Amino acid sequence: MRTEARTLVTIVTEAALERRITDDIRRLGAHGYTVSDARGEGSRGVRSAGWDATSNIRIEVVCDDRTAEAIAAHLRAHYYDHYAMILFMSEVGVLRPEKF
Amino acid sequence: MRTEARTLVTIVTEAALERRITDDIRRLGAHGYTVSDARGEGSRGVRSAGWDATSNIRIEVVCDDRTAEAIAAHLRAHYYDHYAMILFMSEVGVLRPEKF
Amino acid sequence: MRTEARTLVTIVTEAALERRITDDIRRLGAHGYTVSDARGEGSRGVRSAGWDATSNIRIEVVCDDRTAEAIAAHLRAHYYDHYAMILFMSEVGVLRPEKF
Amino acid sequence: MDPIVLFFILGLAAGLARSDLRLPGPIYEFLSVILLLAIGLKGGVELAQQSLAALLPQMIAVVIMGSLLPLAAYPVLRFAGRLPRVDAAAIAAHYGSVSVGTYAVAVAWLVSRNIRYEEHMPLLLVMLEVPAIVVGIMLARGAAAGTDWKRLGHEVFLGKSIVLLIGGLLIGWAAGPEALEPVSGLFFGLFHGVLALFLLEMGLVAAGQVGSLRRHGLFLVAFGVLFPLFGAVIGGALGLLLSLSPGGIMLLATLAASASYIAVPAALRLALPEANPTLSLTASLGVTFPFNILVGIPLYMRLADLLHATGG
Amino acid sequence: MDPIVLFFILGLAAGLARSDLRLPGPIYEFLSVILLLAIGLKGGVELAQQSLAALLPQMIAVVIMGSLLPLAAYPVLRFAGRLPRVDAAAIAAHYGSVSVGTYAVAVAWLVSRNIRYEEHMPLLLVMLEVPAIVVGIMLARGAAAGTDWKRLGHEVFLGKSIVLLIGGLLIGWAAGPEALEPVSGLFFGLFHGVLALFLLEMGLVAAGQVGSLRRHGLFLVAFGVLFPLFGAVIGGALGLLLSLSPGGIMLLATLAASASYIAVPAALRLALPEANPTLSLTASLGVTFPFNILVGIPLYMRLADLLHATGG
Amino acid sequence: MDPIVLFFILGLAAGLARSDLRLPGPIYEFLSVILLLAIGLKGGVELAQQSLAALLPQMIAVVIMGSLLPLAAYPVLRFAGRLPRVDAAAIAAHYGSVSVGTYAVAVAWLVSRNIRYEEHMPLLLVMLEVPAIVVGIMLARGAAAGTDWKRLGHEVFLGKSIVLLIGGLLIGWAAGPEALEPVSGLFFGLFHGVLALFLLEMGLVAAGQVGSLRRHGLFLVAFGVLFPLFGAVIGGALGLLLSLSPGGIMLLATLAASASYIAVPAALRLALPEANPTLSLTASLGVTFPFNILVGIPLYMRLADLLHATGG
Ligand SMILES: Nc1ncnc2c1ncn2[C@@H]1O[C@H](COP(=O)(O)O)[C@@H](O)[C@H]1O
Ligand SMILES: Nc1ncnc2c1ncn2[C@@H]1O[C@H](COP(=O)(O)O)[C@@H](O)[C@H]1O
Ligand SMILES: Nc1ncnc2c1ncn2[C@@H]1O[C@H](COP(=O)(O)O)[C@@H](O)[C@H]1O
Ligand code: NA
Ligand code: NA
Ligand code: NA
Repeated sequence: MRTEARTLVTIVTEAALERRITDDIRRLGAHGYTVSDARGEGSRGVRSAGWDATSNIRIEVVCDDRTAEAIAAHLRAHYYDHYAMILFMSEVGVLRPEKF
Repeated sequence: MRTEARTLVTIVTEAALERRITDDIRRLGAHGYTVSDARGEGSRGVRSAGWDATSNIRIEVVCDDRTAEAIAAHLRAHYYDHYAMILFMSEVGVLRPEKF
Repeated sequence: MRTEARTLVTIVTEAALERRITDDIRRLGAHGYTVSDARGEGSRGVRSAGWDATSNIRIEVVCDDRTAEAIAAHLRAHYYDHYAMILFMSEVGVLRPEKF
Repeated sequence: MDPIVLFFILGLAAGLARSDLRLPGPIYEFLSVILLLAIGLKGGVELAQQSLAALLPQMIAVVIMGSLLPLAAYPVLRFAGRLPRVDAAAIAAHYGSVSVGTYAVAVAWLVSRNIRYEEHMPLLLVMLEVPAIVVGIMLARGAAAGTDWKRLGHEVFLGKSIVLLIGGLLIGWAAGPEALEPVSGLFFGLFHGVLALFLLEMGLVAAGQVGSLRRHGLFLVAFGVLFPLFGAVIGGALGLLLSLSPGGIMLLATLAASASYIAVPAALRLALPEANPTLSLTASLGVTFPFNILVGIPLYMRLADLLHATGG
Repeated sequence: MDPIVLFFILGLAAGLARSDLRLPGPIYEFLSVILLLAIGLKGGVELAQQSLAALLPQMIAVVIMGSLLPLAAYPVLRFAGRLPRVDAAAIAAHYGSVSVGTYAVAVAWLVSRNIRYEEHMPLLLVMLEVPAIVVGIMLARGAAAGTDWKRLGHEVFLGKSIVLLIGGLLIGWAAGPEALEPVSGLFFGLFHGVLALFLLEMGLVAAGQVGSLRRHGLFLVAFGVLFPLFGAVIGGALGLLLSLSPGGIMLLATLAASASYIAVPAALRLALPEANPTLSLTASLGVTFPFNILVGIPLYMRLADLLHATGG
Repeated sequence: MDPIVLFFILGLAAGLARSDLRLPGPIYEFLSVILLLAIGLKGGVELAQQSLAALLPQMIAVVIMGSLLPLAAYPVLRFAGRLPRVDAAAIAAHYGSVSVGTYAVAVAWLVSRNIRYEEHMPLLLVMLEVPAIVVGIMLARGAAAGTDWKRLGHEVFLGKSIVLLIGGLLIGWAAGPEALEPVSGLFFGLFHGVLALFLLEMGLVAAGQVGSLRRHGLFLVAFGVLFPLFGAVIGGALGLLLSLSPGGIMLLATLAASASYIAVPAALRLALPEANPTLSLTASLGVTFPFNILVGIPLYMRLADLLHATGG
């Protein structure tokens, strides 16, 4: 089976940003995204998901390289300084490259 | 530490398919799988997980190359056309290759 | 955009271990971790998350190579034999290498 | 208007205004488990006091109605609506089956007005859930074609909603009213409150259908309003034929007018994957459900009174 | 001490002892939805029996109070506390607004002692939620600067807690007391029990603030105890001015003394991202909330009695 | 048969038939939090009216019983069952401890038959939770070996179920019956309904044990039925010795007959990781729990009546 390479962008951040960031992601050209609930710890302390203010979400976007860069640049510019957030990227193989 | 390469298959699809697909995955030779709840958006619209009909699941399978191909081929043949579904693969390292 | 390589360690294991393992992870030098709830199946049978005893968690740690090895070695030594657990690693790119 | 309906409107308004209000999935499940069990229990308690044989004619009659309604809906959808065969069949199945949420609102409406009705109604509700699914699949596939009926039967009859309804019926029937007293606090005392929260969530969900409503156009709206009216007349007439009380006639009219959005979508998603689920959910949840609880129910009561007056 | 407060202490103790007890997120949401709707409904029912015009002076008065309180808090935080401008402004906004949980405990306290209060209080509570947010943002940014007020307005007014409070008010107002009877089992009958579980969770959450309390030092503790006392005097005096009953005076004092930990943090997280949310939550949830429910409420009742005696 | 037991059977049947019915994890947590608190509160209220000193002998007696029961179970498991040492010890710990769910069903059974019992029973229940865990670990490891008792103590006593039970006891004791009145709607009014849903879920979970039951064979089934009968006799005799009422004797017999499936598995998972948790859960949840609630409870009542008649 031939798979083609795409980029998987994974973002972990504050649940309060869900709507803003998914809006951003779509606007920046991604064709979709997947969100799940999470908790965790990082430089901004423990976020234990007991209630709204300490809940995290985990967002995944499969997209082409350019879109991935655009998303990363946008988030870095607008959110890194003030929000609990990490972002990492990896290469994945997909069967329907036209879909992503 | 020596890790050996295996393939991680990630599937995001409709929650209604959970039993069918996990049955398929086992039948196709994978030794395990992990499922978590998700929501998202894609070509079939927003799936916001407010209730049964719009909930997604995220399935991960660590397996050898051949099994990964079999899973991908099976899902493409049976589900791609009619269900909200994405699938992507990546290479991961494991410590106990005999386990996967 | 320049990203730098780090290691993503993903662990799926019994929910009862959450506090122990996240304590271990921090002690071994990781700067953070992300946890989400999961269910699944593996060599220790179906873990369907209906209640405490059969719930899984999925832990992700982005860290440098050395820390990843330390985590993997530690978990193998202390948990592999007696707990439902898998661990796999992959390479990811991050924008702020100093953060991980 | 009943206050529980106001909760639906609140949810709808919040959803349309893109509020970040939402009930988590597990809470939705919790509420629907309580509602389904409560409806089943209530019907079961009544069954304990009746002979099942006496109810058999009613049960057979509603099964026939549930099988015929999709046959009436299908040509309209296929030819007036120009929908692909499989979509027409799928929507027809939704409208031949019933909506438990609509039923619950109708019962609350009757109760708050002290209108009596046949308490074994949940039994008829259960009987109406399934036949339309079978008919819908046959409309889509032809009787001959290769549906795996055994697997489908398993998935339908062991689907959450049917298990809880039938389970509630059996428990209520086996236990009887007095033995259920201790659990009545949860299942009966909170029924209306739980229904109110459920409707709040349904309002939020229905608001999410508006986009596809716009895309799929006027036909679905027209069908989603007119077919229930037709169904109500059929259901009401059958109620009269079965000599039900006005309250009972109204409930049977409501059941016929209602369109499933839980059991049928779940079953068809697996049995008719090529049907577009957005179309049927838009019609049943985005149009018919709001129509029935906002406008339909009082109308069906008038219809029932009229029929009863004529028939009596 | 009221038993519901004991649930808070249980949560606090379990959290401090690092017990693995925790309520899942969806349950927290469920409990808070019920509390917010219940408080709204209760106020709405009362509104149905009053003319809104008669309440207008009270509404305007509390809006003014809610706008002025942050102006009083800000200089203290900025100059005595040496906090950065944006943090001082953010904390000021929290203390100008109100805590629904504290309000609920205060009402429970009054009810269990059969002390009468003005039942339209939830209306004033709603009026107090928002003005402080606006003032806080202007304190941080200056009136001129580029806040996207439209977007902000959307996010604040369509935030979960305001939608549920206002929705409850409207439903209660439209339905009236009798029509709400059927849903009273959930919203009123379980109110105290739901509040008890909510406080258990809040205790667990508050325990998590202790670490940052230690880090951010004595000033926050002092502010979190003293500013509420000042607020209570202001609120109590306003209550007297508005000729409220002693119970009403106490509630207005409690509202003024309380600090938001739901609506304001959510709004400011988006509107003032550079403010450190740990600071404000540590103060409002880690200090002021426990202080108010453990010590403040009985104190504010004494204050109210005193004021009423003086004023009457 | 009590209707709440029918909910267990519904869950069991649905699970065995591989229905897709399931209660989400957060709902399971919610239900168990309410049950544990309610049981604790009920016992605590009673304690407020007794002197703890008078209860001390009973408390000591049950602690001794809880320590001896595993010693009786261990050799059977080790030699008749040929289980590895650590597994025998782990299962023994489960059977020396108690099942809160079973206790709740037994109380419901008594209440629905108007049979009086000592209301401070929850205190004895709490005392029975822990000793067997300690004994089980010593059986597995030898008294000398390197268990980190401090860490273990933390994990056991701060485990969810013990914190809620003891917390409930303390709150009930501190508040007394009247002050608890406002929260009784949730904790007492809904108790049976919540228990019914909990049993539904437990039925689903128990159904999942059937596979491993088949694998681990007849011995576990025999042990899971016979040891409870032995335990019931011991517990019943102790109840007689302590001059309990017939209802109290029955409850103590039930406690002794029951096997933990919440606190003990959680503690041993961390303290005895090499024990196979499937074995103990299969026995306690797949065999003993259903046996006790379906067959055991009425039997233990007869036993209690017999003992009481003999002893009195
Ligand atoms: N090294 C890491 N590995 C995995 N997840 C992390 C890591 N650091 C932070 N996170 C997650 O990202 C969230 C925000 O991180 P931070 O901005 O560092 O507080 C945390 O709450 C964690 O869920
Ligand atoms: N590009 C994407 N990146 C991440 N997740 C996606 C993407 N596209 C779709 N998804 C997820 O897969 C589900 C089904 O996708 P679709 O079949 O495109 O509707 C969506 O609901 C999303 O959760
Ligand atoms: N091959 C696999 N791929 C993905 N997840 C797995 C796999 N094997 C096991 N798991 C997950 O890891 C948990 C523990 O695995 P095990 O120790 O094999 O029982 C399971 O419950 C699954 O959630
Ligand atoms: Na219908
Ligand atoms: Na205030
Ligand atoms: Na026992």
